[in-house]
Amino acid sequence: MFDDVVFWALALPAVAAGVMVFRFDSMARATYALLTSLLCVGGEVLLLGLDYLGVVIVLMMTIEMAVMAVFMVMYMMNPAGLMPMTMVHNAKGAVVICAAVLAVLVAGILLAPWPARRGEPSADPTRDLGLSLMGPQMLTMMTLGLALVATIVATVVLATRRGRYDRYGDDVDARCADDPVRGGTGR
Amino acid sequence: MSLEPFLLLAAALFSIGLFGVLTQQSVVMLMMGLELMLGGVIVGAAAVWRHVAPAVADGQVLVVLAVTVMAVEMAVGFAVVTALFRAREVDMTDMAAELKE
Amino acid sequence: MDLSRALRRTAMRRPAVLAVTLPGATELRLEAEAEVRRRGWPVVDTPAAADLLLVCGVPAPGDAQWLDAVGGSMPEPALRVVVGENGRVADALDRARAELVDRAATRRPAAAVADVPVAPGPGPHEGHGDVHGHGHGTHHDSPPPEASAGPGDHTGHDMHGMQGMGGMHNMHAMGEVAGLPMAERGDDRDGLRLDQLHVPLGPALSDWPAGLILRCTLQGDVVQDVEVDHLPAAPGRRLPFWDEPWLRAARGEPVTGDRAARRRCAAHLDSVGRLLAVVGWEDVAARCRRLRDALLSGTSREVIGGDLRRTLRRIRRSRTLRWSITGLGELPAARARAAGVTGPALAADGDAHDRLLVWIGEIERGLDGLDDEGPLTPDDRTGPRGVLGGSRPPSQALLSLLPELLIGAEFAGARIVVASLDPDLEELTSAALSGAAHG
Amino acid sequence: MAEAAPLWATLVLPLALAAAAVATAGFDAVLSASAERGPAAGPREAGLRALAPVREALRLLVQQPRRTTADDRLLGRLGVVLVPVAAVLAGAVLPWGFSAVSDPPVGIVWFNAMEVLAWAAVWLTGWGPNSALALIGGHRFLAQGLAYELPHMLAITTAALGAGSLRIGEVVAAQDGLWFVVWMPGAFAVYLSSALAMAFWGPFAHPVARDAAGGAAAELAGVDRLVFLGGRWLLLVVTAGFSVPLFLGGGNGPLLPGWAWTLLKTAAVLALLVAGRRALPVLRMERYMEVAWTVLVPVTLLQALVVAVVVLNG
Repeated sequence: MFDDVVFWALALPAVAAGVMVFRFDSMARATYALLTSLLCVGGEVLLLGLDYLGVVIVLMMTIEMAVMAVFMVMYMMNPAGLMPMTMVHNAKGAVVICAAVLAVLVAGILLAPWPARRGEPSADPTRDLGLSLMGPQMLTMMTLGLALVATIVATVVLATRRGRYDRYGDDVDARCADDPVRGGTGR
Repeated sequence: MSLEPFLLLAAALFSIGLFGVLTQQSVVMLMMGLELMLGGVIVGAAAVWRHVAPAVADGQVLVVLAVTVMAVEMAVGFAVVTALFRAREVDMTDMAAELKE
Repeated sequence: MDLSRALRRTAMRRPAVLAVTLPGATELRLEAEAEVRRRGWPVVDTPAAADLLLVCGVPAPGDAQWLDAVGGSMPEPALRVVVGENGRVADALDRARAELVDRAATRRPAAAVADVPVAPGPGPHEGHGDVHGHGHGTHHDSPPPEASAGPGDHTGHDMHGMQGMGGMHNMHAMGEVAGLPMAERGDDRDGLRLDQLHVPLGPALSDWPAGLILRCTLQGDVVQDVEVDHLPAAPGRRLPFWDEPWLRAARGEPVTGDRAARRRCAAHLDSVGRLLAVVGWEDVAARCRRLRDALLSGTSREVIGGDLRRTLRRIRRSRTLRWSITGLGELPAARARAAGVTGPALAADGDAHDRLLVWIGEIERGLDGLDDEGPLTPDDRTGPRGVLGGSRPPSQALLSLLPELLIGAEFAGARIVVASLDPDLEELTSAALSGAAHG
Repeated sequence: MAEAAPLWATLVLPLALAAAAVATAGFDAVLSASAERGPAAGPREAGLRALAPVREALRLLVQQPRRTTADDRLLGRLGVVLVPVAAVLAGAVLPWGFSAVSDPPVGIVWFNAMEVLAWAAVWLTGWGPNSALALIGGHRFLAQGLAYELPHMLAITTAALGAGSLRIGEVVAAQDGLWFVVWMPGAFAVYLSSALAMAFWGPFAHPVARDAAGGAAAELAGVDRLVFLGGRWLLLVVTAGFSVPLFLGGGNGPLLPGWAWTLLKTAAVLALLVAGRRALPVLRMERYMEVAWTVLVPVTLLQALVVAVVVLNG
């Protein structure tokens, strides 16, 4: 009973906030609507007994959306939504496609013969996850790690305009970097 | 709690996200749609773990994967937008398509 | 009901003060700062937090607009007090507190009583219990956008802040929203074409040279362009406070050496305190101000020397402070000389921290001169900010350097650069006067 | 081992945190006043000075809130309220002695997640009023967050690593003999600095600094201002208090009961921070960022490595 209440109390805001993401004119509001939706997702994961993952989702999504809001405001037109405008293309077709997808998914969910549960969740699923990632799923973990490193390098290369030749001169031999804003370690 | 409500929630989030991905002109808004879709995937994976195979941690690993993909997608997305913005001052998918020409 | 009234009265016993100084009112500002500190009233840095707007100096007709804007962005119960004469600050504060306590207790809206020197503001239409609590909201819409930005409403509540970091793409129609212009875009430092925001800084900013207005073009918080402006000066009968001993001596009046030394130390302590307040070292900044007032009130060297030297040593030895402000506002001596700078900024031959060290050195040397009973020679014209009586006052040279030092700096850095030069706009107003004294 | 606290603790928690916040603010006010006006003449005057935060709160309650033109009221209010809410939610896993309001198996991650809500809160507060200086303050906090968060996470992970558990009760239990601060001094120092940064207070007050007329708080008046700045003190108390179970042995100590030790240690940490704040100017993120990423991150990584080796061999 209690679980039911919690489920619906999280599910309805999750969906409502998800819809509002594309209805708000203000980019800041859209971002924080998305955050609301994803925090509810984190809550649902907690409800499913995955303490660690639920809290990590809350943690990561908060940071991610807080940073995202900056980019939204920086690049988007009309960040505060003071000028009502639409920026969609092909909305009708998309509605049809999405409704179809939803219908197929719902039918599948309701009609599929879901297998019965095998085994019981252990007392500490977090421990299971850790042992799994450091054991049988080690390859996944390593791939993720490498992907994250690659992302860091790639995003910096993509986003910055200045390379080491700009910072340290043509021979890369300047003692101090020539940056528009001086850093804290005196390099 | 049974499995179906969680999966319905997942399907709903996925569809809303898909709508965003299909309609939004702005790269940034498009990424928000992707995030929502991944949010649906997370709920689905966690629910299936719980109700189908709680003894093995594979469902949890899928959630970890989805969360990481969200972070990576966001970071790469913003880097690309920054690069596009610098090159042509555009942040729209339609206009990015024109860049090919 | 009675309890709530009593609480309201108690709350307003110590109203929060936002002090605004008009050019030419340095002496008043010092008096007001000392008086507010003596009473232990909280001093705030934004109209939103203030109960009492204390205007030091006599406003010119042109000042009414921005003073109204500042007053209008204060929450109820808001009161404006104008102090135009020395020695009246305590009286004015007493009356202001009585009015505020009364107003808070009865929840009575402000009445437009013109009373000199205490003139309660901000206006009769400041409706109480109004959700908006923003009586002057209308003035944003009426004048053209340029004018409505007005000199000095530093909190910029009529600003385009929301479009500030983002905004309209060029191909979309430009327009106004809620009476505010949308931001336009321009190339920024990092090669991105982002929105520009025009923000006037000053003159109601705290720890800011009185009367200075910088019309900045910001992208994010990076200063892209800056135009130096200042409030019109009150007709200058008075000598600039910080330069007074030297100008008097130049006129041939008898001035003792210790008076000049005292004034120089106090001027530099004022500048140091301001710089430290901007850097965010409030404790030491407060100490500097207390010592400055003690110096000006004639405390002897024996009493003040130890404390002062300890404080200065602490500032000079702070490695964090050096790490924090070094490299900001680099001003090589050659460049300074070319611009006509003569004072500490020339001697420093470097960044904000070097200028701070020069100030500290001059204060320490000045301390030794506190016992000098001999007269100040008329030829000694080196005031705290440079040589007086030349073709243009020292602060004019500092102001002319501001644009090149500020462009490309981030907001926090820009404020530190301004504070580390600390031009005194009083010098501009009586430039003619000092020239006359010279001739 | 931690035991569950009775239900009334849930109600007492916010009040206790508020009381601690007022006491801390009072101590800070006494020190500030002595810098401003010289040492207090006697205990009576010192007491009056210590009451300044209470008086300030009362004053803000009497002041009317105000709005700015074209503001985003919803988000701005949300940000203001989120600050104390985040502080109290993070405080829920704070053990008093050996019992906390809640001691979930992932308490450390929970604390971290709640404290990160402050990122959203401060930015929203700065965004709300449609004012350039407030927005600058909000953005400053995000930059600050990016600088402090990574070393901070590594520091608290080190404590969890030492105990082999994410449950705070077990972290405390693991310090029965030796406090973690003894063999994790690097992590402890980094944690203290990030505790200040989280509460955007003291040397890390740049988001609400004076040079931007109060930064994110520039346009807040009346109750809004009270909730935001009061919430900041709550955050400071909670983040400083959390260093006790993580590094200072929690309620462990001779003679006195657990709760008394917690109280004493928390008070000591807060006193250290309040007094130590006076030695430093505000650190600007343009400078601190590089230090955080090139010095503090390697330091905490090394610290974690040392702890991991000790744990594996122990």
